[in-house]
Amino acid sequence: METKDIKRDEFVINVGPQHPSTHGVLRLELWLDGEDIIDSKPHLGYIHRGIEKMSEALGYKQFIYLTSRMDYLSAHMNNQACSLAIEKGLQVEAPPRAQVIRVLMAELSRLASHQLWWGALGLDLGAVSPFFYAFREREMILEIFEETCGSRLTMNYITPGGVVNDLHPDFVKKVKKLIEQLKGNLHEYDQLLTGNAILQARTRGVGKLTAEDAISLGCTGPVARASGVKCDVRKLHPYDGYDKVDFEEVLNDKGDNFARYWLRIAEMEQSIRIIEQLIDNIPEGSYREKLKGVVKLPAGEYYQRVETARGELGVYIVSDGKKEPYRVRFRTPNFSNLNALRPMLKGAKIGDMVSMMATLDLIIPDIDR
Amino acid sequence: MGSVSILLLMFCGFAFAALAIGLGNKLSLKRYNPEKGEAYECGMETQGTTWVQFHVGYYLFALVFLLFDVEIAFLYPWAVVFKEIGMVAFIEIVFFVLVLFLGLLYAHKKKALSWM
Amino acid sequence: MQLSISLLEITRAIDSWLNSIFHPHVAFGIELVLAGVAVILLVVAMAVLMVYAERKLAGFMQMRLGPMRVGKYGSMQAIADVMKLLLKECLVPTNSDKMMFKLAPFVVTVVSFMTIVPIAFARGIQLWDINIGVFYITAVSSLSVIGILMAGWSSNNKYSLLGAMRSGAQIVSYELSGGLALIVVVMMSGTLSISGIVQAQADGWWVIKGHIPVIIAFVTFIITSTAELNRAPFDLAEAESELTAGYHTEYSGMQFAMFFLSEYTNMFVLSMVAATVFLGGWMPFHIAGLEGFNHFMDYIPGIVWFFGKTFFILFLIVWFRWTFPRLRIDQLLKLEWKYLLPVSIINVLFAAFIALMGWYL
Amino acid sequence: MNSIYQYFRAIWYGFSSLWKGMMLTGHYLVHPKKILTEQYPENRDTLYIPDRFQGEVVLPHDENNEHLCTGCTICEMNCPNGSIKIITQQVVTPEGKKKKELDKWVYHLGLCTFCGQCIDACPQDAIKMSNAFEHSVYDRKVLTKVLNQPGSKLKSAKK
Amino acid sequence: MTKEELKSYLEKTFPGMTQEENIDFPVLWVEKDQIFEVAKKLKEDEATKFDFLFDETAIDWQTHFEMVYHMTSTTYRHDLEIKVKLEDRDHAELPSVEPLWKAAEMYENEIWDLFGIRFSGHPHLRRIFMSNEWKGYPLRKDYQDDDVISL
Repeated sequence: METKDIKRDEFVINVGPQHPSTHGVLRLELWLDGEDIIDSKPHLGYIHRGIEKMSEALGYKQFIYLTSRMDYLSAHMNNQACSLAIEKGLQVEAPPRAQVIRVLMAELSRLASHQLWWGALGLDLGAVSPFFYAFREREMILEIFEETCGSRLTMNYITPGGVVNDLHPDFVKKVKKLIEQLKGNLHEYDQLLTGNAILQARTRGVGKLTAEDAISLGCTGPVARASGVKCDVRKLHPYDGYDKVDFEEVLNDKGDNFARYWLRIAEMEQSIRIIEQLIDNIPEGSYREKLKGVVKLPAGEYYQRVETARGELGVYIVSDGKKEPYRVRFRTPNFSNLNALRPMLKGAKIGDMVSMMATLDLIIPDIDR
Repeated sequence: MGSVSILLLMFCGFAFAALAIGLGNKLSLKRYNPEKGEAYECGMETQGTTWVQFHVGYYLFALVFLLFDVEIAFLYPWAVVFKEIGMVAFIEIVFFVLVLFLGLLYAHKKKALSWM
Repeated sequence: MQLSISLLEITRAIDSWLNSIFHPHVAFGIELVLAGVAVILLVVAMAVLMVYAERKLAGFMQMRLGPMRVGKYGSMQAIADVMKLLLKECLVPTNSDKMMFKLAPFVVTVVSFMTIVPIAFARGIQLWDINIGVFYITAVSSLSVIGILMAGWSSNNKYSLLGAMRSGAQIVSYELSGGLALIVVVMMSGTLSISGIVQAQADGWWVIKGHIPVIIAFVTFIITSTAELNRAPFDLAEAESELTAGYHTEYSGMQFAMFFLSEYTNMFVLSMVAATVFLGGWMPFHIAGLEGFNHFMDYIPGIVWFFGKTFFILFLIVWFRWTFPRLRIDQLLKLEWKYLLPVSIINVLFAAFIALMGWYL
Repeated sequence: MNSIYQYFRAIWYGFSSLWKGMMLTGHYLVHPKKILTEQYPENRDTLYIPDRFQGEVVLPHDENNEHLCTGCTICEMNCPNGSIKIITQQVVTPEGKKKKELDKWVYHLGLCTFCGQCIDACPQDAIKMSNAFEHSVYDRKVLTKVLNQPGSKLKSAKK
Repeated sequence: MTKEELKSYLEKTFPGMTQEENIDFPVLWVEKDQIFEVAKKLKEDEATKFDFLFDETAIDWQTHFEMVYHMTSTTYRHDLEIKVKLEDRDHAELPSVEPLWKAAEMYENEIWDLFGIRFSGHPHLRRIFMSNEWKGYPLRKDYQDDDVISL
């Protein structure tokens, strides 16, 4: 609907681009009746950087660093997806040590990402303290990243053929300490928010997404799993030795905000489980298969799916044999998860909008790319 | 100090606000820019008018409130003299509050108390 | 024998001294000015103190240090904030109802000042001992919703309007159970005047004397006053993640500061009322029968008792804010109409029965 | 009856769960030792920065003012943002041969995203990332740096 | 179904359509007018049940466009890639698959925005990333932007 179509007494409100709960620069146009939302329309593109176009001008090794900037909270997984796609084209496989390191890093960043989500959820619902409690352990994870990878957020650590650096000597020790502390502190999450009557009231039965809708709307990751759709790429199309670790795909069939909330908390426990299994069994050996200076993929197309913290990331590389990819397409999880917002918002209240956005866990740069 | 104190504090509040806002106006640096006069709506221009006929949900509570508030105003004088009158006052107020409570139950049954 | 000099004696001394020098009318005028200045100073000092205390408490609750830069341990932070707000431009939106927009901060400030009238700070330190003091406070404090509605409506901003509407529905609803909670104590004391209620607690505070019904009333009153103050978890009117800043979105500079100040003033007044009505005001902690203990407690001046209790309740309200998530509008009203109001109505009857049978201590 | 039971259960659950949350924040309120705040400019001396932290690209020089860069421009080619510009010059070696040599190693810090591709690609291991992180300046021109020191030479090959 | 079973099944169901196989998925080439019917059949057929469209994109081969649909089945877990060739670069148009998979709404918006391929039957095709006044379609290979400032 354009501006001229607005009838009298219809209340149109813009939420975003500069709004505290949109976690970035998403703009939602809401049609309201008092507190109730009649319809909504997302407007994207406020941080569209054309990563797909930029990738066409960069070499295979170089465009990976751009993907860290898409979903900056799962930078490792984004890099991993690209690296795996390129490795697929080059017919090489990362050495076993590198694979374990990749899985460890991916799970650590999943933990960090879910912690940030938890804190931001509290912030969105009006509780400020969870943010700081969540950042306590997240800070430890980021410190581990910083020691090994050299950066905290956009790591560029996973590269075709393995990982850039070997693990820092303190890595194992620090991760063990982190796991210990995290296990001791996870009950605080429950104490502060999960069990809280207000949070339960705000999330239970709100923002229902049925399994059929989730499939049709293309939702993946925790959003779809909370509706009972099995979609964990780590289980369905295992990569980097995920088939060798023992973990569960957490599922919930309620499909409401609380299901998504609960599922992410449960996923954190699974991530801890994976890390615990691997941390003592990091194989010795080389951490990187040395590739040529200029990587050229044989002509053809390569598709690699990876489970990031928010769902399935698909990297689709079309090569024409030159040193730059001909076309790179990122199927980002948040772009599809955003679809779920509109049907959910119909008939909901303004307060629900915030909790829905929080439990969908949208990262706007990942939508806009 | 007597009833003057109400006037005094009204004046105090007014004077304080006037002083503070006046001082703020005096001290602050003013740079006119038409964008400063726009209504904040997350950086977008407002669509449609803001002053619309508003949703009835908010007013419904005001109406129910009005009823109950009058009843509660009656309860205050009762509460003061209650102990002196004793049992009679208690039985009377039980009936009174019962009617109030039934009214609340009625409003609840009519769904006047759930948000629309 | 009173060891400490009570405030009452000081005020009396000032009064007689002024009367001995000036004509009684002039003396009265001077007293008015002194009282006005004292009230303004009190409000500003409490606001500054509370802003600092709240930020520090919030910091500690969140494993932070809170403000540390301005002054020692950030003690000058609130003053720096005031200075900053003073230097900010007061913007008036072009399309707003300018008259109402400018008037709204005055309304909220005047209302919040007016509620201070019947508060008894210590023995005899009271501006006006109205015989309907409790009733006066409930009546006047609900006037602040008018200022909020004015601010929200006149801003010509959708967020403001929604915030004001929410605030209206909320304050109006929570008035009821707040009033009912006060009735419990009024009934037991048999008076509406603040000093009378305080006097009735000379042998023990109502929370202790009145046991179950008064405790229920106390909890209800704390909840309702948190809601009437628009503070978390009931801060829907200015829910920053939904409505950015609610009814004062468009206000800036000192105009915004007035809303802020009146919010804090309302907070003290309601905490003071709770402290007076349920916790005995300036009455020291007395246990009937233990004369030595009671005598020892008397040495602590009343004003210390009063502010101690007030700060305890303020601390509770701050504690709520930094722990809980926010309710949704329908849940907020459901809490009032389906839980608090029925419970308070039944509680009034229960309390009446207990008072009738004389089962309280 | 059941609904009344549920009603009071809801009240009880509400209070107990809220009290639990308050206990947690209250716990941290009275345990100031658990405060995590780091007061940054004051604690500069004790700040822990991991060795691998990627702050900016540097070209290390040894005590003879010699570096390892041959001016091969591989880093320039590998930089995704074009933040490196290698300017070479033709010099005549004492033996009379013409040779390309590094003249200026220009580094635009403002364009750098610290991806580390240049360090990874450098065949001589001439450049590395330093730990400096306080990069803010008032003039963006300062961010364009020449990394090789004036008068520096290529370290002569090992004998 | 395994890849081979799926291939033979597709051969049976859609005779005359070219099949390929790349490193990841079996590929089915579909004419642009038939795409909706083929997709509908694939989605609703009990044997295939491709109910999850996980990606939809386009490739600009300079002479023509290629539409790529990636789909999977949440029941059988087999994947399929459908490709459509669009010869007319200036007026590229093909039927929308939005009625089948709601996810396609956003994907097709994105393709329209960045490639300029129209989708008939799409409920509201709009430019989601670029502004409405934006000239050209950025992901086309011949896209030129004179306003680009090179650093």
